[in-house]
Amino acid sequence: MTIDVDRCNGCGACMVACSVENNVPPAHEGATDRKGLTWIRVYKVDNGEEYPNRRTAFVPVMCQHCGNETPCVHVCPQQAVDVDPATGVVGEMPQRCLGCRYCMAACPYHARYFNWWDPAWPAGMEKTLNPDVSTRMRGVVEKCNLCHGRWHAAKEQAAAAGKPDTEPVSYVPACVEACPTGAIHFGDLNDSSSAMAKEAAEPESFRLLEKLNTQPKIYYRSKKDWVRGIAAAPRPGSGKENGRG
Amino acid sequence: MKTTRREIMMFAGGSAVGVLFTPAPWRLITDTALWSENWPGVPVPARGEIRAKYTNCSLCPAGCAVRARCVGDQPVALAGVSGHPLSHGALCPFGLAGHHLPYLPSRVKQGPVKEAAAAVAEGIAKCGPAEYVVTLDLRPARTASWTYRRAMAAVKNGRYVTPSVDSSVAVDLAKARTVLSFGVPVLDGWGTPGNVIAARPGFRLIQADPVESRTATMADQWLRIRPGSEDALAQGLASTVTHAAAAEASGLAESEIAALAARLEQNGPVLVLGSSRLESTGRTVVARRETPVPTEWHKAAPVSGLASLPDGSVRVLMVDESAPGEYLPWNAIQKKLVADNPVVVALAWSREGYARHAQYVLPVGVYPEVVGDIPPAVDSVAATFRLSVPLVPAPESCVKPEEFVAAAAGLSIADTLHERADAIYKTGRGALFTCADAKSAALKDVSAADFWKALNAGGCWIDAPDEKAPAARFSAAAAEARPVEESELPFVVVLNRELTPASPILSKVYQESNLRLAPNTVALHPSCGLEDGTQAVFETLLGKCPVRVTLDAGVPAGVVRVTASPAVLDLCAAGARAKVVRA
Amino acid sequence: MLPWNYGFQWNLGHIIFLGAFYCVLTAMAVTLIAAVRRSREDLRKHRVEEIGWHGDFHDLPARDRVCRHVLTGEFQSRECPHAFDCRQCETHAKLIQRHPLPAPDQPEEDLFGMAFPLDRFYHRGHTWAHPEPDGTVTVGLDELGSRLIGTPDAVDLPQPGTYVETNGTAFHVRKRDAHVRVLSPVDGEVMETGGSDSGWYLKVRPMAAGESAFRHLLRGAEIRPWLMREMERLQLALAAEGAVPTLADGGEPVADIAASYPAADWDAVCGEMFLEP
Amino acid sequence: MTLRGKIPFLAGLAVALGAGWVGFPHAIYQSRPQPVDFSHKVHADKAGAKCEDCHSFREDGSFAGLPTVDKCAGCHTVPMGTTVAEKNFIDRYVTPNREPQWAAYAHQPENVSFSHAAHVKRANLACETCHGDTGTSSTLRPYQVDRISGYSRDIWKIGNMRHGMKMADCVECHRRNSLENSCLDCHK
Amino acid sequence: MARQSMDKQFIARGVARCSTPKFLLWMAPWLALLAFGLYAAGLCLVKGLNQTNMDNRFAFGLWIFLDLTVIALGAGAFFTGFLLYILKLDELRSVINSAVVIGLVCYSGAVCVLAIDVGQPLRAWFTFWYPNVHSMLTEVTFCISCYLTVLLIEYLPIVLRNRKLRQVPSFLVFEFELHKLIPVLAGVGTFLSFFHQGSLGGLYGVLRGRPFAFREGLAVWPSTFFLFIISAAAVGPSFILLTTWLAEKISRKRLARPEILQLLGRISGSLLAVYVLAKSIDTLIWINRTSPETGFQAWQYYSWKPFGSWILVAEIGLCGVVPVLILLAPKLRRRTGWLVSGAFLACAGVALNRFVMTVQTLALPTLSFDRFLSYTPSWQETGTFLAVVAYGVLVYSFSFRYFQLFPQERELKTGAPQVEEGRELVGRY
Repeated sequence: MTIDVDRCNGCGACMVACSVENNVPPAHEGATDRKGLTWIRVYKVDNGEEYPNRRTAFVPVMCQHCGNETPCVHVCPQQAVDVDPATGVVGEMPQRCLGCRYCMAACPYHARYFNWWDPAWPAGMEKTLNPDVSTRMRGVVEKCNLCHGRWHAAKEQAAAAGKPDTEPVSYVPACVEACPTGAIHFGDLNDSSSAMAKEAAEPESFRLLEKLNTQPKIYYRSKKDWVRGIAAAPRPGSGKENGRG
Repeated sequence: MKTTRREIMMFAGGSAVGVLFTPAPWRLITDTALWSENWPGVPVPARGEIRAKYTNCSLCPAGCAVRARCVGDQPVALAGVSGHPLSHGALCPFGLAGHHLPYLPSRVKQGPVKEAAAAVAEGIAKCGPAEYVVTLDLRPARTASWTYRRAMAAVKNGRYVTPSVDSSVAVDLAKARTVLSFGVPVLDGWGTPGNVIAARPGFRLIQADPVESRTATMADQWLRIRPGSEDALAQGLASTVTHAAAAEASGLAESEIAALAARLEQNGPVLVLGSSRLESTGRTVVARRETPVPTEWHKAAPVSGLASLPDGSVRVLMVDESAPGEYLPWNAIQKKLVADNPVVVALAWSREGYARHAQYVLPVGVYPEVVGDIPPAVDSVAATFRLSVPLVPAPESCVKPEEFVAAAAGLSIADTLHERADAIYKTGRGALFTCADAKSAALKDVSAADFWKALNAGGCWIDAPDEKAPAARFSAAAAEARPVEESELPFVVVLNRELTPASPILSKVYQESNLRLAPNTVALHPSCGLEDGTQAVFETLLGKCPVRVTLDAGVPAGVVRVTASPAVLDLCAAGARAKVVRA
Repeated sequence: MLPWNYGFQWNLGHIIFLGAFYCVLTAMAVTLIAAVRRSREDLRKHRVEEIGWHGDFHDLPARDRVCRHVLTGEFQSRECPHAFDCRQCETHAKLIQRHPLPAPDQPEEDLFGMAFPLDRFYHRGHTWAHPEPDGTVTVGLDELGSRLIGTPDAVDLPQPGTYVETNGTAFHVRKRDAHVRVLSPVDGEVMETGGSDSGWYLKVRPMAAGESAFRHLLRGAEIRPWLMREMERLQLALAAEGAVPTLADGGEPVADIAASYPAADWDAVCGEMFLEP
Repeated sequence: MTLRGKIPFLAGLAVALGAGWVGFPHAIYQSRPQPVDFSHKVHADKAGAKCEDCHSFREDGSFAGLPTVDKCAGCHTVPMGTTVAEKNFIDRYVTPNREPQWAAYAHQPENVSFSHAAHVKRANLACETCHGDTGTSSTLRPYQVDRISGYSRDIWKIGNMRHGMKMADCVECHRRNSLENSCLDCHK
Repeated sequence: MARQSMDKQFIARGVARCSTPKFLLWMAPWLALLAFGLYAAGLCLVKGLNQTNMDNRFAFGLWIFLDLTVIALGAGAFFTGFLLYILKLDELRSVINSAVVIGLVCYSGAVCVLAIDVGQPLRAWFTFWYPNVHSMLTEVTFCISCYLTVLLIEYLPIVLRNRKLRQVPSFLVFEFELHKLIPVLAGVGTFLSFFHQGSLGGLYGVLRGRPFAFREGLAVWPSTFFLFIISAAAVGPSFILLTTWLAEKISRKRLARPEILQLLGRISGSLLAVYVLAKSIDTLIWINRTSPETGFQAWQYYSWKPFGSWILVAEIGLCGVVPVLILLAPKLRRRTGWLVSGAFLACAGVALNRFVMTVQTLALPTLSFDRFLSYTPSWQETGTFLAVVAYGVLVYSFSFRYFQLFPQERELKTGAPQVEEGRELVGRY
């Protein structure tokens, strides 16, 4: 998957579409940006300068689906997280999770979210839930699975159409479909002939915290140097943080 | 025989051992864990056949085409219709969650329909010579709007009032090479988002904006002007005032303004948005042809602005809020009402608008419950006709606004939408786009019945391009005239246009992340002295409302950026002065 | 966890990890089971008294566990390895052979005004055993013992026909807050029990007859040094109770010592003296 | 220890074993009768219906599951046989066009994404493989649901078949055919 | 009166214990605290973890810090057992019982808190049933639960040794036989503790996503694995020393010979020395290699207040080197004041280390565009924390009253003779 940061105008359509697709409940009134459930979250990023040199960009961050020594997979005590060798998707199984949150501590991208409350929808709105994704209960961790519900549907249609299960199915995650500017692309990185692999290989492509060597499968793209700079470690603190979230 | 303690112990021990060799304890352990999978209170999604339905989103004037993924008949997810000539497959976050609106907690569900009708009738009856019966229509040029105009024509002293008078001026983004926007959220919900994005590569966007809005962020050039200095800058560029004066007012460098003026000279045609002081050039703003209506409808009340009514003259006011549009502050309306008990009826689905002020609040259907047409968006050069088709039934208790008004005026109406569709069909102009196959067909190649069917399947009629469309300009009426308030209030208000009320799922962008500025939230410069997240009171000369404070370095000191929810708009217009104090 | 569980793989990680886990579980289980089985064994073999005494003996402070040959000065310091059962002690056998105790010259020792007839054998727990002509053995509290108890609040003597064993409980005495078990000097069957405030006795038909049955008991010349030490201990015990050590200067202990120390924690004192920590 | 001493122990053992093996399985399940006494056998024999005639696939390849009453109405607008059951069925459901509240024995937990297409169309599994002899049953056994977990008894064990529909059962077959990749293959 | 004498029969002979009402008076406030804490914990169980101030960024909070710390302090149990039964360091027999009780308290407390800390306690057994053997947490879970069982078994003889219970023949013999087998359990306990103490360190060392915590190491174990083992072994005796001293102060009795305490201090000191050395080397490697390789300059971790580099100084210097000097200097060691403060510093140092590992690790931002965050526990979290403390005090006081935690107590009561024996002890070391 590639995300063109230069195209993202931070409208939040991906976040909404993701929540709708994956039955992520609206925020509990007690929830904050630190206790919420946003499988994909768009961060507003700036270059730290003042006007007129100030530049801002929007960076959508979801599970980066790390390829190498996937941090969360190795720490989960009960195999609730795994990497699908076929698709490379890092899958999380909330019904297996006991909520120890070790994986959240392990994830450098803060892409994992804990259900601090039981999910709740306004009366009647549970009618609008997506039957292809099960709802999660309080006390478990969840995250982006690249819309496995859609993947299942695609697989089922392929099976119904009599295609063998060896050939890959094609679908797009909700965020890709929803992005009005078409900033997010989705495809097969392994297939070197695919547009995806080509995009990922371009010099303007980068991955977050590449030096950690977690080999994410989400590539970001930008022509701006300062934006590519966000992939590095954070700027040192000013020394007077108030520490508020 | 008597049992000793020892024997009891032995018995207990025996059963303890025994139990371990039965399934009981292990099943209980497993079952409790399984029980935690479908924890009580965790809803189970309904299963069923998956179908796709098509409609057009009526939440804002853009009216983007929507493909709804339905389980049985219940929509569970919305998406754009790719290849659509108007919306180009795009859908904004509000549109994406539109199918949640029927379940909003703040929704109006019941209302005193009979009483309201009686009160209106009485009001009309005792309406004096210099008094008026007014229908306020927040989104003009709909078929419903025509009904109101006809109804108002039918009653004595009937008036049809809309926030913005001319809805026939269109913007041709495709023609523009430079877009100069004065605080208009060009890339953030203005016009038809899909269309703007499609046209974006074609023009250079210069955003004059006091705050770092989303549009300013994405613009090619951002001019951080002082709030309220849009006019000055515009006049400077139009050289009706000197660059020096403009610079002085806007806080930009004089050279900057000169350079900008020069650039506008070279990179025409220029489309100017958000200001009427400066001419757009090269037919980027044109007069759009009216979407055809049956001739018999032309016996209708004229479209008038609120300003045209004398104060204290409105005896009966019926407000149609079913289709969200531009909100007129209540104090402006209140001035117009007669002193002795005027009749105010709000036809609303949300409690957050005029429902707070009206004495009769009647529930109406909300998108996607009701059928209605969506007038062409401001960036659509051609006239269009598309229907917002119901995906779920409206509650029994809801009234149809146009029927209520028509009934009040004694006007009998049939299926107005169908009538209008026929009227359009008669012209034989334009083309019909059908969503299911994403194809366009010339109107004359379709039968009238198919046309109507296609429209009810989310199809869209687009008028033939009108080459002779005259260049036009925005009238000054667009709410620019700001009340000048001299006061001690420290902050200048900059409004942030968000669609409210919206689905609770928008909490993702409002509450669970700070991506967008939530309703009832104000953004201030970190130097304002208030802490991030403090509960505060937003106060203007007109009143106060509770807000939450967020700190944003993109907002200059001395400016408060606030989301234009009805509650806020009742207190202030853009450029007004306000203060924010800790609650 | 188990090979047929979902997620189990036959790889080194699983095998090592779970192998270790099961080893630990086994170790714990085996330990517990062994303990249970052994204790059932003990119960069957009626080793309760013996074990009890061993426990007590090990809880005694080191200075109370000294070998009887330290009393006689043959050793500088030696801890008794057999819990005061010299019958199995080779060292004791050797020493006795090397220089047997001189025969008592007078019929009885008079120590601190207490009479210790030398015609009988004394146990470290302040009982004596007196072999009767008819082959039975009379067992009773010695003078110091009976003075510690004074007039008891209660005594419970074993039923005739029950068995007592060396270093096992002979009978229980209660004085004030002191619950004392008095150790038996010999093993054998209780023939009859009797006694009054002056003293109680058990008539026991010993398991083994002859001198060897009494080898582990003190006699003759050993009595004096032993008793000296006992008096020391008594003083310490009383001192610990904050009581004034009146008999430090060899003053005679009164007939009822307890009565003269109403403040003392008599339980503790008796515990000390009757070797029941 | 003597046998006599062991008696209370053995008694306790026996009681516990009895309760655990006999009492508990009854206690843990709540039994609910089906709305209609439906005979698969009759429909298979008389009407010669095959499973997929009623339990059909939709166009999009998803499985429709239990048929709706209008499917039944196809034949049973008027009684075809003489059984009371059929008459009641028609009176209660067909005529007023009400859906019977069938309880599906094989209803998988919510977090399972089971594709009939993949198993029936691609892997050509016979229905009996998972559903046992339901297809030839002449009467509907009562639906038994676990009081705590709320799952059908068939998840644990189907009729007299060796296995049920627990994850272990799925995994066993998937392992044999090396179809096992990740949790999300089958979980949603 | 009757009750009191009844109560007295349970108290070992010859040791003075306060009267029953006085004892109850002492227990009452702790019981109250426990009740409050249980209420708080109940809230967390019933209403869920939203009752805490933890969040997606601070996935771990006060509780995990508490667990790490108490388990480190409880390490005294296994280490004393190891020294006594495996290395035959017989003097420690006089504190082993107390050590076992402390261990039991710490571990059981930690396990209870963990059970509340997980979001779905009902599924806790999944870790055993579907273990991911590559996860340090799995190792911790297995070892801790096993070791808790071991401690319970080791606690059994202490209980059965009670004067009254001992009168039941089967208890008597069982205690006797079990006690003979204790060395086996001590061995097992040592093995288990070695691994879970290590894994607790590994827990953080393996977080390659958190360069602040990430460490290189041997085979599958990062260096923190070994550091935690050494630090735990070092601080265990210190904590026993502290508790013994406290017990002496509170009960106004002499419970163990000062030489024993000094010996504990000595052991603690020497191990702490090893730890401080290893820790310093590890820190240097981390600053100069591990951290830069992940793209993070180590100094920047300390650029976020309040976590200045002072924290490193305090951890290694004030609470590392200083106690080492105190505990290894015979002169200072003989002075109780110094000995105790040395032990205290040692404990504080390890606690600080655990704090840094949990809280600072999570507080520091990893992405360039996320913020430094702080976290303050909610009253429910604190309440649960206090419940564990109260629980510990209660169990310990109870055991102290009714069981023989300090075999030397009775001898020490009768002042005289332990002096020369003491001298010979000193002589031997």
